Amino acid sequence: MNVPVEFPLGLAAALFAIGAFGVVFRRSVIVVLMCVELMLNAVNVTFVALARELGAMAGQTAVFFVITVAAAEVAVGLAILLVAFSRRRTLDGDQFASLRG
Amino acid sequence: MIAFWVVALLAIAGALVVVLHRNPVYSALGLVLTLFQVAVIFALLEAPLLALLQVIVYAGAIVVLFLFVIMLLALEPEKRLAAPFPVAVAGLVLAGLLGFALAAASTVPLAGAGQGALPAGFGSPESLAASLFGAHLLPFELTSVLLLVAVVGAVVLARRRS
Amino acid sequence: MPEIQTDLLRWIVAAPLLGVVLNIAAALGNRAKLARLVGPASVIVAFGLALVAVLRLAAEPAGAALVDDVYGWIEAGPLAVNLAFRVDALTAMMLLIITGIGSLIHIYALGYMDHEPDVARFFAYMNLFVASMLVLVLADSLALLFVGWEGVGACSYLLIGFWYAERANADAGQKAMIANRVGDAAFLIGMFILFWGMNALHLPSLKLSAINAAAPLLASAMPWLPTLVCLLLLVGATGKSAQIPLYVWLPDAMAGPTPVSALIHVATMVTAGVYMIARLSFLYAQAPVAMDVVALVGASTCLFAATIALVQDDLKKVLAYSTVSQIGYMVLGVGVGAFSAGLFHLLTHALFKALLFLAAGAVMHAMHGEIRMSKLGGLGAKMPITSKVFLVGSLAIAGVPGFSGFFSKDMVLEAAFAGGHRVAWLLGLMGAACTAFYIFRAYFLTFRTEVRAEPEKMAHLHEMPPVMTVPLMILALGAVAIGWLGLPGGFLWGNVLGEWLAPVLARAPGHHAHLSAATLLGLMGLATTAALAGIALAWVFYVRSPALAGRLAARSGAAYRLLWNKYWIDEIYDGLFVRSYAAWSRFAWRVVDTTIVDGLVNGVGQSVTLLAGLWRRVQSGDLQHYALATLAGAVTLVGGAWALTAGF
Amino acid sequence: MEVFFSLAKVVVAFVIILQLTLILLWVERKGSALIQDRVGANRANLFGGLLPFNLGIVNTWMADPLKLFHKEDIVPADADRFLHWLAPFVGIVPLFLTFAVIPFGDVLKVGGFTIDLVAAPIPASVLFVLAMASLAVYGVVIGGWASNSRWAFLGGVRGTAQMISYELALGLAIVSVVLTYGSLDLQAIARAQGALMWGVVPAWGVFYQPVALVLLFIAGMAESKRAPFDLPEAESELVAGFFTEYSGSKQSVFMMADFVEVAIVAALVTTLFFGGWQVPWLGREGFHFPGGLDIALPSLVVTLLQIGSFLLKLFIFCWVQILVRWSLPRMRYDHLMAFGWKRLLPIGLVNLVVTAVFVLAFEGWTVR
Repeated sequence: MNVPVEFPLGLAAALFAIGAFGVVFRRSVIVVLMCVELMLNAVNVTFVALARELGAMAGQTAVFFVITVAAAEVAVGLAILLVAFSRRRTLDGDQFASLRG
Repeated sequence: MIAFWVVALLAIAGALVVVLHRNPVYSALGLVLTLFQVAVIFALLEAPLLALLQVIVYAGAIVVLFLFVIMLLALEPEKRLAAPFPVAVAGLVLAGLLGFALAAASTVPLAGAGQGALPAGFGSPESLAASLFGAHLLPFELTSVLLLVAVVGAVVLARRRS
Repeated sequence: MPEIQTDLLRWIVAAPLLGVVLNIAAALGNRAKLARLVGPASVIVAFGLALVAVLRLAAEPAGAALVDDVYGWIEAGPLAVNLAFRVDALTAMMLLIITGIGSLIHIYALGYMDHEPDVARFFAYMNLFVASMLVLVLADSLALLFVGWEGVGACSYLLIGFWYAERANADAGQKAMIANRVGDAAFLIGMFILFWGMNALHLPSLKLSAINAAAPLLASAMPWLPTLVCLLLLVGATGKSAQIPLYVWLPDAMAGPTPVSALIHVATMVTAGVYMIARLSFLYAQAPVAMDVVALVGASTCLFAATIALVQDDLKKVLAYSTVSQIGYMVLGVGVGAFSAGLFHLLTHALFKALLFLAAGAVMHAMHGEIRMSKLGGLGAKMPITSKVFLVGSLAIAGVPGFSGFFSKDMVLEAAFAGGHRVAWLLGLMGAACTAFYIFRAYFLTFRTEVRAEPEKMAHLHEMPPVMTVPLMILALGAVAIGWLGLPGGFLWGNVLGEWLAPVLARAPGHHAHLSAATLLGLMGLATTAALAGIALAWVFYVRSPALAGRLAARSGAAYRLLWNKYWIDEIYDGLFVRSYAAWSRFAWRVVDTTIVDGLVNGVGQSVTLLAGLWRRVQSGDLQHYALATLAGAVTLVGGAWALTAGF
Repeated sequence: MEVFFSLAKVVVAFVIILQLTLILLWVERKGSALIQDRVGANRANLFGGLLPFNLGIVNTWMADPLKLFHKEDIVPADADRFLHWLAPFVGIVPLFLTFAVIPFGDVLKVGGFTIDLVAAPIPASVLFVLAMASLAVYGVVIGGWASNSRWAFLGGVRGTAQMISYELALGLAIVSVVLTYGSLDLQAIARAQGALMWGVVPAWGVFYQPVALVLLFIAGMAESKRAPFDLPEAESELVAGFFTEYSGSKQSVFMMADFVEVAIVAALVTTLFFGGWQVPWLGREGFHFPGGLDIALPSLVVTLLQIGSFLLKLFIFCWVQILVRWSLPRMRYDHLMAFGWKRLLPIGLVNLVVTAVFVLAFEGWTVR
């Protein structure tokens, strides 16, 4: 079975758009973080699809790096969330506007 | 093709659950669903190793971490789900435009695409390893440093201040 | 020329560097005992290694060299400099001087610094100095030589101001630093021009051997270049080697501990200029004008400093000006093309002047810092060894036949005469007479004549411990014997040192004139007469009828004041450079900095504040707003890219 | 035909695991009784009491499952009904899937077909095992959270942290073996162990990686959440931990998952360290004893011997785990975490580095 490259790319576009919308739409910071993961995965799908299309392993290697970096990002991000929650007792993004100019 | 459509629709359904469900636990489970479908797509696209890695790291570690934090903080379903209405609408419009633009861009023909049969062993552990430890050795090593920094940073942040 | 690869040379430098590390550790841990062990030991080890290297070199045919290529150091465009060491005949001589005399002085310092609490810091500086000096002489490229050159300068600064709690000492250190900066700037510019010239000949190298080999080519391609470079390097040399016009720092440098003066400001560092000129002898040989300037500078410094030394009261000052004067002889020697004669004087001077300084240090140590000759006198009875070795040193520097100074000074003067530099020769001869006078004046006033010091000081007076006297005696032996390495042409075994050095030095034009035996003997006789006359005069003035000196001083008031105040050179420099520089600085501060620069800076700051006040409203602090903005940017980019590729 | 063989293999694997689960349940009951000097299960004897001794196997084999599946399924009032229903199945499916990649024999040659005796012959099956092991957490997390009960919730949190922590040591132990045999394929690893060291001793992983064996065994037991690592379901503290609020068939699924995990650990130990289906000196055509004695055997016999060997080893290591469970007391939770992170993980890392150095420095150190 051979899926034409446009289909995974279209799926990636959809996932990316949903994730991007979620980042803007949701208040809860932890869900925003999940939406970022969605967007990263959309990018990964693009990488893998194009890697197959171009016959280049570099695309899959890039996905490897993205997965690794995402793990690091989530670890640090959730640690920050824990600290933030212990300060404000909430994860509502509106409550973290103390850098307002 | 049928498999792809099933998987793709499940993935989008999962993503929508992430974005729209009030309960963060369901959001996380929706994320797992999507990630799992992405793993299947990887497998369909000649990347079996990445599919397994995706399950191990994303489903097995990252989302579990999300769930763990949600449970640790005992987060309730949110009463105020969304951002203010104008922001939400603007986000919807812009995200829709972006999705459309990306999808449209993917129809632009690629230079050097579809050069016939893939090389033997494409996507196998050996080929990924050759790429990782060959051309991308430096990024690989830097990633390990990044992980170390992340571990130290997470520990420092999460540690109780005595 | 055969070059023998060896890993030995790097260890010669490494030994004192290791000493530095251990001494710093000792200083941090307050372990004086460790420092007193490591300080001298590391230099002695270096001496042993240097001896091995020199013996290996001696086993090779004449003109051979040991080479140690450590690693590639600088690569910039066409320039590639290796960190590489090289030992040939010239370097071998310097190596033995530095590590040999250095060892003796380090041992002596054990006794001299016995009450010093900060001895670890002292030995750290001293070892660092030895390491830098070794780099200077071992360097196989001008760039590396410059590293050593600056290293010894820095150590000199640190050691002059070793007792920095006293203002005068710190000032003396700064004076040395600044005077050297002037010379080093010229040195650097000279090096740059030299490299530019080498590169123009497609020989992009700063290797000393390459420069020497390319010297004739340079001279034929760009006749002005060797002269310019040599003059600039000469300015560098006058700074480091305390020649006119940059000599002013050296007398003040005696503020440091006496072993420092003996090691740095007599035996090794101040001869770096002479060494550098000899090292580049082939280049200098292509620049006759520069050579004449060198000779002139040497000869005039020689007499000029000697006259100042005539009337000084401070024993160490006398020796300091004497050093300036003696280095003048060396510079004169290399300036008239008799490179080996200049180097020979460098060698003998290192021994006898180190001896004199250390003996003076012993006096100073015994008299609790008293060094004014008007407060000394008659110490010979209480300090017999010190007195005797000082006498040996005095005879050597005065040029009494049989002692080392006689042979080397005579060789320089003879070369000046033979080369046709009659004026320089005359200046040197007069300097020799003055030398004999002031050194014996110092000897008589310190060790003979009646006691002028306070009785309680005399009561505690005693001879120095063996740790100080033994090095003195070894140096005294050397001060006598070393001269016999360079006997005038054909006599007994002849000029051994000259033959040893000959393959690595240029034969300057004009040095070929052969003097007849009669002329030689006549010149020797003249020099000897001048020396003996000086000694006799000193004896008359200060031993037989002491009142005579005072009367003469009173009678020739103006001349005496001129000499006593060292020709007011310090004051002239102060007015000419320091004050005008201060005035310019004040202008730069008040006008340029406060008004213009500060105004600009503050203006920038204020305008940024103003703009930021407007822009800060954009920063809502709300995550969603930022995300929205990012999203809008992404849409613009992707949409734009798609539109472009789709061809709208 | 291919499809038929694949289905047959899946059925074989599934039957093995299901039957093993039930047998293990009985073995545990009787075994614990032996250890505690009791009689143990003694009702509903086979053949109606005709045998002189009472094995009591019927009630664990048939009566118990039947009873459990007919019990009322109670869902707490405030529970999340959907997730409460989902949790047991999310918990057990990955475990069943794991068994699909465990090889239970070499190749069977039947009428011109060559059948690889592993239910799902995928490359990188080692990673598949790790992936499934990491998915097994979800049953615990969801079950603990969906019940909306303090006990279940605490059990869920404990279980999550414990499983994530010990997964690292598990992975490191497995990776060491992977390095040793140079393959990510369990079947290839099992085949490699058929070689002989010095022509006599089978090249089993236990001889190359004794440290990894200990690590894997301990970490595997911790993954299966059984004593001494049964903190998530510690009866004396948390009632029944994450499945406190479960009853009837759903609870039986959780219990079954427990035994499947025991079987998986035993299967991994067998495959990675004890030659898997290998019978010493048995090749595809028969025995080749070191002395030079050869006995030719048909492929079917060889395969049966291999499957028998696999089952025997599997059973032995299950039994060892049951012994451990009933012998050791429960650990304290902070000790558990410290043990995982500060002992097993560093040991695993050192073992991995040493292995890597060996592999690099002594080529041909292992039989490949």
